[in-house]
Amino acid sequence: MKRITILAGHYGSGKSEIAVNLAIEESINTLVDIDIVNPYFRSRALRKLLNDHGVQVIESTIENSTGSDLPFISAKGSHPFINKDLRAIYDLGGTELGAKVLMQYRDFIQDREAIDLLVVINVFRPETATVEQIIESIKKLEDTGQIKVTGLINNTNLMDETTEVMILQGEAIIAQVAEQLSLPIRYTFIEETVKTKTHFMGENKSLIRHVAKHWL
Amino acid sequence: MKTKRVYEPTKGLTERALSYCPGCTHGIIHKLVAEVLEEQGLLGETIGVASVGCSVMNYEFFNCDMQQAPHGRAPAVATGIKRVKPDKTVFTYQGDGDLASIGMAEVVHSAHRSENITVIFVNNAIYGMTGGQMAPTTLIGQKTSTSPEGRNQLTTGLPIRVSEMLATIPGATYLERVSVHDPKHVRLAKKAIQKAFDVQTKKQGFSMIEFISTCPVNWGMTPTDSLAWAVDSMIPYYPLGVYKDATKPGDDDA
Amino acid sequence: MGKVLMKGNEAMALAAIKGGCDAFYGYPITPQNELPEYLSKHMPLQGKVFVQAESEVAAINMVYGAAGAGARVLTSSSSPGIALKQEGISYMAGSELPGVIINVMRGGPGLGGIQPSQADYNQITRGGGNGDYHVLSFAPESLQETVNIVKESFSLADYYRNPVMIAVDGLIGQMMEPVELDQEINEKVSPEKTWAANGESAKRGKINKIVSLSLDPYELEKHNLKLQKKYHEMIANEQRYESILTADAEIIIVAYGTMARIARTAIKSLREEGIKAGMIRPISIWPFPSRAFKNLPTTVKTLLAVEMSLGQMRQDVVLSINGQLPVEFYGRAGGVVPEASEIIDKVKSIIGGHKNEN
Amino acid sequence: MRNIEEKVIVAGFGGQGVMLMGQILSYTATEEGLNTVWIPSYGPETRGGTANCSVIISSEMINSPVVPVPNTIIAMNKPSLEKFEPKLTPGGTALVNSDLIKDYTFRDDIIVYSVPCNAMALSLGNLKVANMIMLGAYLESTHLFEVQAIEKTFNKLFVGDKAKLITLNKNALSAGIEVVKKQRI
Repeated sequence: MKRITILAGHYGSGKSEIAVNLAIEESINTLVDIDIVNPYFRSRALRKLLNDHGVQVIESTIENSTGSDLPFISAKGSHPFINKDLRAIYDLGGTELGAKVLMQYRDFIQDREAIDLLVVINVFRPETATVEQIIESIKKLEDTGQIKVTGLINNTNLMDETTEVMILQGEAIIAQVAEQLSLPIRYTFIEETVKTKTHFMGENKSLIRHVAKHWL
Repeated sequence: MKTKRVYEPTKGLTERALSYCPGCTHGIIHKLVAEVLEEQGLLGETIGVASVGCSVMNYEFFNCDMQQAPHGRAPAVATGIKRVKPDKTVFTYQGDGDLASIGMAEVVHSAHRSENITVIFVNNAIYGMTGGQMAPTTLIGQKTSTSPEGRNQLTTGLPIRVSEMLATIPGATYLERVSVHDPKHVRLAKKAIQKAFDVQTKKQGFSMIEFISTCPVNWGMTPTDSLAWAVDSMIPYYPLGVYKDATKPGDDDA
Repeated sequence: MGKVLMKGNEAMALAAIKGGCDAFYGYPITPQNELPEYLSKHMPLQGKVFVQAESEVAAINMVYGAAGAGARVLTSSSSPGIALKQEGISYMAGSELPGVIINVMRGGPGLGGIQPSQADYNQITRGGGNGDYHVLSFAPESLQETVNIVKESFSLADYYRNPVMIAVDGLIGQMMEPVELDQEINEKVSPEKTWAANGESAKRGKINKIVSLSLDPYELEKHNLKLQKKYHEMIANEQRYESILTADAEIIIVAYGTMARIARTAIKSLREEGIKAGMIRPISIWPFPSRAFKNLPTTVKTLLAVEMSLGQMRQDVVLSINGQLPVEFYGRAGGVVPEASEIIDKVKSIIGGHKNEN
Repeated sequence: MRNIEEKVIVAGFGGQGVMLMGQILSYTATEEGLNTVWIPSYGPETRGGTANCSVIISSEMINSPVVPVPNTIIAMNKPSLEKFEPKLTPGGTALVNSDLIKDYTFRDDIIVYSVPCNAMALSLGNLKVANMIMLGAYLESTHLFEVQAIEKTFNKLFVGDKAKLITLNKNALSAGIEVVKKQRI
């Protein structure tokens, strides 16, 4: 995993869950929450869990305001771009609008090689159901954020109704996107309730729902 | 070695850290308003009215009595306060969504009644708090989360120039548009605030200072780029200057 | 001052002045216009504040502002205008500000009509604004009772730090009746408003803030529980009602405001015919006087809710009697005022029905 | 104390002073220590259309303020008579403005006094006092109050610039009383 991973994707694609899963599993020390699009289902609520795993959370500057839906961005959000000791995951807001937030950091981003921008895709989200839709949303994202996408994540799921066949359905579509844009599928996340021995494209990871446990 | 104190923070602000995003000019404007209140000796007898928007929590920041108003209603709340406390200083602090959209009626009628209050109006051409939607002040072609293809005047009209509009109202006493994009303009902005509170102290009626402000996060720009955009794109459409001055110069004892 | 003949709206206005009202903010709407008209003349004469706002929305927010600054404040309106004021009322309840709101009810929904109605019952007692809050509400039946309650309401609002609503129908607003304005009333003594954001922070040595925003859900829940405690105190102390001829009653009519007066006429006729009718007359509608329905005599076979609305208050009667007795209903809507004969006919049809059952 | 239970409806065009007639009755009742309620019709009706008010005067506490069945009606024009005559209690009294109500077949179970109050008012020099002539006629037909009681109310009501109207109104009152006296004979 690169030093900095930025997770993008449509809202409801599962970015925040994946951000938390990766942060815990991959010895990440900083999670930057800059989701101003849908601040309700964000990882901030999980601050304690993350802190227990040695992950510091950079979020709103309003102290002690859990449940706040004020989308302020912390000045600390730029630190991982500057401080090379930090291994960070950025949780962007949904759609291309989330990437707009990255623009304010443009002057701080020097080492592009250290940054992955991964797009999380769930083909059961109606706005990212087809190859064409996904490609268009990636182009918009790159345009708005002025940054190149470097990989894809297959997170196709219907929560606890997910089956192995569904994940393969998602893989078929996302693989076409990957081929057309010459991008790798970096991870496939498998809902923890799905029992399967199949190896899907990219690194396979079991998805433990931390965010949903708090919210749904 | 002896040290000499050359600067200290204004007493007009509390110790609370401001909640604004990096590069946002709310911080500068807060400081200017607070400094003027302190310098004019008004702090201990001022009631501020917070609005809804990014500055919704400014009752935590201003070091004076504060009341939090429903969305757009700050000038009405201020009217209510001022009428029963005519000798106190009353100001509202509102953004462009709050003042120029949902609260347009209240600001127009407060000016119309020449309500003796001061309105601090912060115009950054976008809804910041709710995530960058189009505001009535959003420029033509400006992309926002609800004008993804850029604001189109055919479907959404032209941006509203509030200072110019209020200048047509006889009751408005002092209206000035300022900017805080560089030190020189910050100094000029402070003078405007001084004038506005001065108008109120002399019971001369309604005063409003409009600030050209920025929103790096929702504009999708670095703080420096956003200041440049304010200068290059906003100020040409929203020219700086005094739009109304119905006070009589020299007649200080009035 | 002895008895004077006054129009309801004027009498309420004068009563507000006598109740210590410092400021009025309002917006014209029929059938309450005589109230602001009276105050526009008399408030300035007393060195007090009168402002005609640009809308009901602005008016209630002026009330919110002035109440926050520690003043005794009044606004008045009629049903559609009260609907517009709900946001501000919710803010007042949330930030615990006193204030008096007079609602001279007319027919609805929507723009409705301008004739007398009681169809705001749910809006008033269930709260039209957002959040868990209540407005202390009284629905007097005569001008004398109205005047006394308006005077008292300012001290009640201050005591509970909560909005108080006086709900009368258009008829009470428009009618003239002799009233005695200086009758003795029980005023609650409330502590000094040390919480007010009145621009005296220098003198006070601390900052006051009037705020209903609370982003921490646990803090906000705590605040809500504190409010609930206050509402329970109101439920314990402010249930007001009158029981009329209930001791031997076979049927008890439940009616408030003008409707109760009409029911009195009906009861008089029914009694002359040997039918034992009585009445429970709620004076407070929030809290609803559930206490009045405890330990009713065993002679009572039926309750009959009578309203100038279509069963809104009946729900509270049903809740109060908790299945112990059937609750019949008679009502007219849209501004139609029922005549006593209609109530008499309804009572006879119910009593007849019982006899058939027996 | 007298046992009084009077329910009267006063109706006419807007501008004929019907509201004032009712109010004077209520003011006088208040001064006499009686219970009273005055209710106007309000809203669009009062703006140029028909206007009416109902007055209850009672020695008992007044319950229902609504007057579905009046003892007396005062009709200043034909539409008002058509509207309220059917509601009048049997044996009740109708006072009608005969200048504006012609060719009308009255119920045979009521007492009718025809008062040419418009013409009479003009002969007194002011059409506006037609209502006070009617009020005089009402007083004579019901004997509810002494004339002096009504005149006391005039003195309270007509103050300042309006004080000069007192004599005219008193004259109108007397004229109305005379008309009914004559019809009684």
